Amino acid sequence: MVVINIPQPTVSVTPLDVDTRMTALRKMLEIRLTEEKIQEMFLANLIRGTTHLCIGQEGVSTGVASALRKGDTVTCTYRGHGHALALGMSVKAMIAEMMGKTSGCCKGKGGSMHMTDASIGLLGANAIVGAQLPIAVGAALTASMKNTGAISVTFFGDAATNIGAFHESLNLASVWKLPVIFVCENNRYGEYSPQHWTTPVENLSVRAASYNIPGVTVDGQDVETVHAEFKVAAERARAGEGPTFLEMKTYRYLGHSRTDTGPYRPPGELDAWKERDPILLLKVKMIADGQLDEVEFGELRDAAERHVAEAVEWAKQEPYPTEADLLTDIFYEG
Amino acid sequence: MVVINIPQPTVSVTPLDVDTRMTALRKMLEIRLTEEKIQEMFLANLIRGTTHLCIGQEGVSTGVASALRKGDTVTCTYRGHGHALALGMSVKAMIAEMMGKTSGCCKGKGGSMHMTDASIGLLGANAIVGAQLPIAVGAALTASMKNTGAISVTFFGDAATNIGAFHESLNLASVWKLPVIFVCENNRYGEYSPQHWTTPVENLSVRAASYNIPGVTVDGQDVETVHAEFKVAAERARAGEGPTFLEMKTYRYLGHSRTDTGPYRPPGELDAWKERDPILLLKVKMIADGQLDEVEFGELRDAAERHVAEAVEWAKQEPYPTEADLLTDIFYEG
Amino acid sequence: MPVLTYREAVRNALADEMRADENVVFFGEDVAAAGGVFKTTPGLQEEFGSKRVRDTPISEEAFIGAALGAAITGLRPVAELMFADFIPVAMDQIVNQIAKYRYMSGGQFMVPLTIRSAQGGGVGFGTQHSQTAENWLLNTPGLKIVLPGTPVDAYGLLRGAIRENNPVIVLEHKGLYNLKGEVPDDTGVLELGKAKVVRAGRHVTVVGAQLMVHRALEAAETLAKDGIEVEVIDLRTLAPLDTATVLESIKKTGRLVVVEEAPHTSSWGGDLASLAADEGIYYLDAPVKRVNMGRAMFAYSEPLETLAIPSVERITAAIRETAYTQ
Amino acid sequence: MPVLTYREAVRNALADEMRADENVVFFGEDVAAAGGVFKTTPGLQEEFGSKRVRDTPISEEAFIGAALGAAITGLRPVAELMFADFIPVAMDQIVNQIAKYRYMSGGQFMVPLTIRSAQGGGVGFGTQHSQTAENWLLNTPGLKIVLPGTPVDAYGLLRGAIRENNPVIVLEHKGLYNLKGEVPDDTGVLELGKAKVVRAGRHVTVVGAQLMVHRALEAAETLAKDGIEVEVIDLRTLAPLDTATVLESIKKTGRLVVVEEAPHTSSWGGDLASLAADEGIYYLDAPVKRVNMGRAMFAYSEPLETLAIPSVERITAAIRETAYTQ
Ligand SMILES: Cc1ncc(C[n+]2csc(CCOP(=O)(O)OP(=O)(O)O)c2C)c(N)n1
Ligand SMILES: Cc1ncc(C[n+]2csc(CCOP(=O)(O)OP(=O)(O)O)c2C)c(N)n1
Ligand SMILES: [Mg+2]
Ligand SMILES: [Mg+2]
Repeated sequence: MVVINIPQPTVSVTPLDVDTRMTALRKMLEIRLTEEKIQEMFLANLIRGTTHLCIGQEGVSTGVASALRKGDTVTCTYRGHGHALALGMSVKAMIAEMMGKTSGCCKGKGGSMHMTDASIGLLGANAIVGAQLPIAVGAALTASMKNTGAISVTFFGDAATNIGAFHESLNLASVWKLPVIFVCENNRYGEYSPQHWTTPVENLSVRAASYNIPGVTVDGQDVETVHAEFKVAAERARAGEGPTFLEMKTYRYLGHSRTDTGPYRPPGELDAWKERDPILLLKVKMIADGQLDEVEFGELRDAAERHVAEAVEWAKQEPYPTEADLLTDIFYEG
Repeated sequence: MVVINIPQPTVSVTPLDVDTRMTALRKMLEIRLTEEKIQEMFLANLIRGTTHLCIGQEGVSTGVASALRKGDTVTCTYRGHGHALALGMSVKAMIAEMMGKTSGCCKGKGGSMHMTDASIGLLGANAIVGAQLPIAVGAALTASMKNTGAISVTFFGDAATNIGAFHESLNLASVWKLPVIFVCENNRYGEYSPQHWTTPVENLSVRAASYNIPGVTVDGQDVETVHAEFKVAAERARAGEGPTFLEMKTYRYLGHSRTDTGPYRPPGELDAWKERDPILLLKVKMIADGQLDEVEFGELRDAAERHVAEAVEWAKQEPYPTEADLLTDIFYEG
Repeated sequence: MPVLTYREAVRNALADEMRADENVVFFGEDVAAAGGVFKTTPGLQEEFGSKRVRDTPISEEAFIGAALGAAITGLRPVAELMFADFIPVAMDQIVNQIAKYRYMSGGQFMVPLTIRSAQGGGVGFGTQHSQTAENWLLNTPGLKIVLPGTPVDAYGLLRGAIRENNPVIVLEHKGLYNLKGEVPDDTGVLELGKAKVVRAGRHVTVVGAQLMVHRALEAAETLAKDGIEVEVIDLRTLAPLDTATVLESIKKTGRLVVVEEAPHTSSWGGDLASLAADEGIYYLDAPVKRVNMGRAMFAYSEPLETLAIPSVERITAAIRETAYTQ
Repeated sequence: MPVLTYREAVRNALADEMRADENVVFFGEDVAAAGGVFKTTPGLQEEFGSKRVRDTPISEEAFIGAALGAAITGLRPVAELMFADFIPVAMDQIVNQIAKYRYMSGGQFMVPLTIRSAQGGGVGFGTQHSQTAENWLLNTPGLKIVLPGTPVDAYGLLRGAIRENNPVIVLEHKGLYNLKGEVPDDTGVLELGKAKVVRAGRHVTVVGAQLMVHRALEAAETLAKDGIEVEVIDLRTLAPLDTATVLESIKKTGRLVVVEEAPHTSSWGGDLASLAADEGIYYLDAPVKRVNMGRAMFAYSEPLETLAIPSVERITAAIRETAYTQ
């Protein structure tokens, strides 16, 4: 049997108010159902290339987004659909992007790995492991120089903590005391390699000590814990006290990408994690607190499903870019 | 007044036998006098480009070299003359190289920043900060795969611990449990920037924890301490227990390179360090132990001086490469 | 005659060299236990053990540099950079270290090292996972660069690369992994640096590599119906470039079209045009044409990606224009 | 007319842009307190404060990426990479991120970012500290690349670069920092992308940049004595390349020599030869010659470095040969 170590909160985790909980639940369902649909579309050849889904990890993006303010910025990875939706990207813009349509968030020029929407602070998902961290440091530099009070968040995986850009970014952010929160989504695998093959420490948060910044290991499956731990880091950052490294323990239910079926998982691991599903955990709390019942939950789920299905139907009708779009958006002309 | 914190040894430091001490003393004098001569030649335009001298840091290279065996390999930095001489490069080969002569250790194709001599295990000095670390990891991979019992040593500066290659190399060496000793010569400055401007931790050895390897801060001015601490790491490595990170606290007396006069030093700092000069410390011990007197020391110094002067005169007469050498040594033909 | 996919050819070449020389070691991200993301290396770890075939952490600068350190101390490493777009992540080790290591040491070291990577577009991987990489590297002396375009070349050239006592970058084309072709049983090590005339013709010389050669061959087929006899040259190795074979062909046809799956600027296509404009100039009967991506990027959206990469139609049109110029 | 060194021109341009726009920030290794290793930026931190002018840790990937993040969120960063040989260390950020960021987002961002760096050989810094860097970058769309060769261009083009709402790489030549030249008081922002005919002539067109232009001018002076009138073009910007000016000149002279301080392969020299072989072909009266480093590396030893980099003599000989070809 696989036993999951649940990190204990380092701050007091008070229940979020019912509206915030409901918003988080809806958001997580939207992410979940969008991702399921994307997988379906990918297998049906409606989406080309590759796609990296975040099913199982919705608690992290949703919990973090719930603690952000307007003006805050985010960079993330190719596994970025959850972050984009949590920040407020429309399912339509996302699906259209994935289909390479002009009405996609990046006019079809980004694709699954590059979800970007400046208007919601999403500065870009990145397909090069680690490359989004320096960019987030730069966004924090702007916030710091312009005294906007904004923070910069960057999401990355466990395996990304082995690349040079991770190290350099944490160091630079610390030296310049910039308002960046480094959020590691430790889903235990980098592609097909379990963490311990590539990374000689178990809790990645220990790496924060190299930069003299706080490092916290967080239960990434409990959206309220994520919210609470993140909030403390955000407040430090907004107060000019510099960066924090948060390691969110989480799990991806699907393969790394495309058709990976996850043969590398120990038996039982997936099931054990599913018992700590972020949607389930919040649902159970809300039911226990009398804020939700199974019927209502079913309705929320159905609504999300319809919403996603509508977006897909809409996106299918949208136009593709044409030759006129080939050389645009490379340089700003003016 | 500047107070220097002297790291306490973490292992018992027993006095080296008199022969080893004498060899170390001679070697340090050779390095010191060679470097002084190089500076002179540089200012007299006999050496072009730039040069980075290690005066004040001789204890580290000499102490490490005294614990190496044949077959061990070393990579180091542009500030590598001390390492080369400590490993046994001749002053002639070094000076000729610096003058761009064919009888230089690299046929004049390397220069001051690239001292290399495969025959003594010196795999190369490197002019790109951090680049020598991965190369040392590779040499350790060979040792490990071929079970040679050899170890791989790599020298780098304090400021180099902020670059990605440092992080990636320690991580990879740890995961593969390779026999590498990472020797950081913390001379308190990266070019003209004091450590605390660029690096948010004081003892760089704390960074070893990120890779789950031992990290030790060492008094780099006492050649016997360097020897003792290094030896423990070397034994671990030879026994297959993996890498160690040693931070040697040391100091460079001259500027970073060329004509830098070190305006960034706090007043008194240089003098305080000179009181802990590695040659002086060993000399004082040897005198106290009745192994040396001032006259003998003066003779050693003079001998080294003559040796260096002869090498320079010789090198001046050596020929330069010609057009026939332009395209050789790029590819191995055969 | 045995038919293999390009993917299988890569695997067999690596396996055969590992059998032939115990100093050959192979590592990269997810190449060992999982057999590579493009499934080019399944079963190697089983056969050669977890010391000779290793998975690495995501740290390209470190493991490419480690390949260099291993190469100069007695191993013959093959390192995989999953996508050629990651070459920039390890660029310092490749252009400043690997390419220069022998030279800077005055010839003290051999650097028998191979880096394999998957490049090229057309499969919808987007802007950061589709690029061709050769032009980042070709201006740096000290590297050999190989671009196999068929299974037999993938097999023979990879073996040749691994045997080389110099650094070789083998850029496989990810759009060709499923391509099938004959790999005769006696295919051994192919010599690097030799272009191949893959279709003989009298009227126009077309030069390319990998996917572009296949498209050029299609174009040639079409044009043959109109009586235009196209000579198609597959360069196969870009450094060193086999200019003799190209020049020979120019002398015969007097017309040159260079086709590249890359932007127009600062690429090997310019060097071939430059060859024609210098040594070839007295043979030229028409302007030298280049078909490439111009100023476009590899795009995600299918119509844009299709427009960006030279198509059979664009290649055909350029050859036709060149052929009819007086 | 005020005479400045190239080094002073760089400093003044940066200072003037920092005065003009408070969003301009500047950082790099030892650029602030120490004023840069080439002393190009002394006094800027004093004038603009330690927030706008910063020293960075040695972490090129991080601070170049940070420049990108800052550029897309409202600053106008200028980052210094001390030696252009370190571009490979930050290569991923430059070619995969900075060059593509606007494109991948479908045009959501402007990327008003300048990277300054010192390149070029001739001063004995050895193989890893002498390279010219443009050909690592030119095959990647999305970057503008500027190579000023005189004080007035160093001043005006750096100002132009900083004002650009696109990423610009300004490669200064470290062998030119002491060069003096007139920088008229009314020199303002120079437009990027314009080559300059720095000497008019009827017989042969010589194209180059930076140190090579100065050497070409010397060669032209010598050849003038023999009645050969050389037209010398300083490209100044390599991306976008001002092909119109070069073509115009080829039409006039019918002869082209391209001079580069770089190895022969996969460089912009090939693109100019290719321009001549395509659009210029009917005007050519002689083979297009290229003078460059061939297959040589930047060497440490003085005689080798001198042999590697095109000398006035080699340039003169190539022009003469071209001029006399019928
Ligand atoms: C520099 C670089 N190296 C390798 C890859 C290929 N790659 C994409 S995702 C991935 C694994 C990343 O794992 P992790 O950081 O844990 O994030 P996760 O995918 O689990 O969210 C790898 C190796 C890449 N995109 N970029
Ligand atoms: C990648 C890279 N960045 C910057 C430089 C320029 N540089 C050379 S030495 C140096 C300072 C290094 O300091 P440290 O690592 O402490 O070593 P030290 O010189 O003090 O021995 C710098 C910034 C370089 N050579 N390589
Ligand atoms: Mg992961
Ligand atoms: Mg230092």
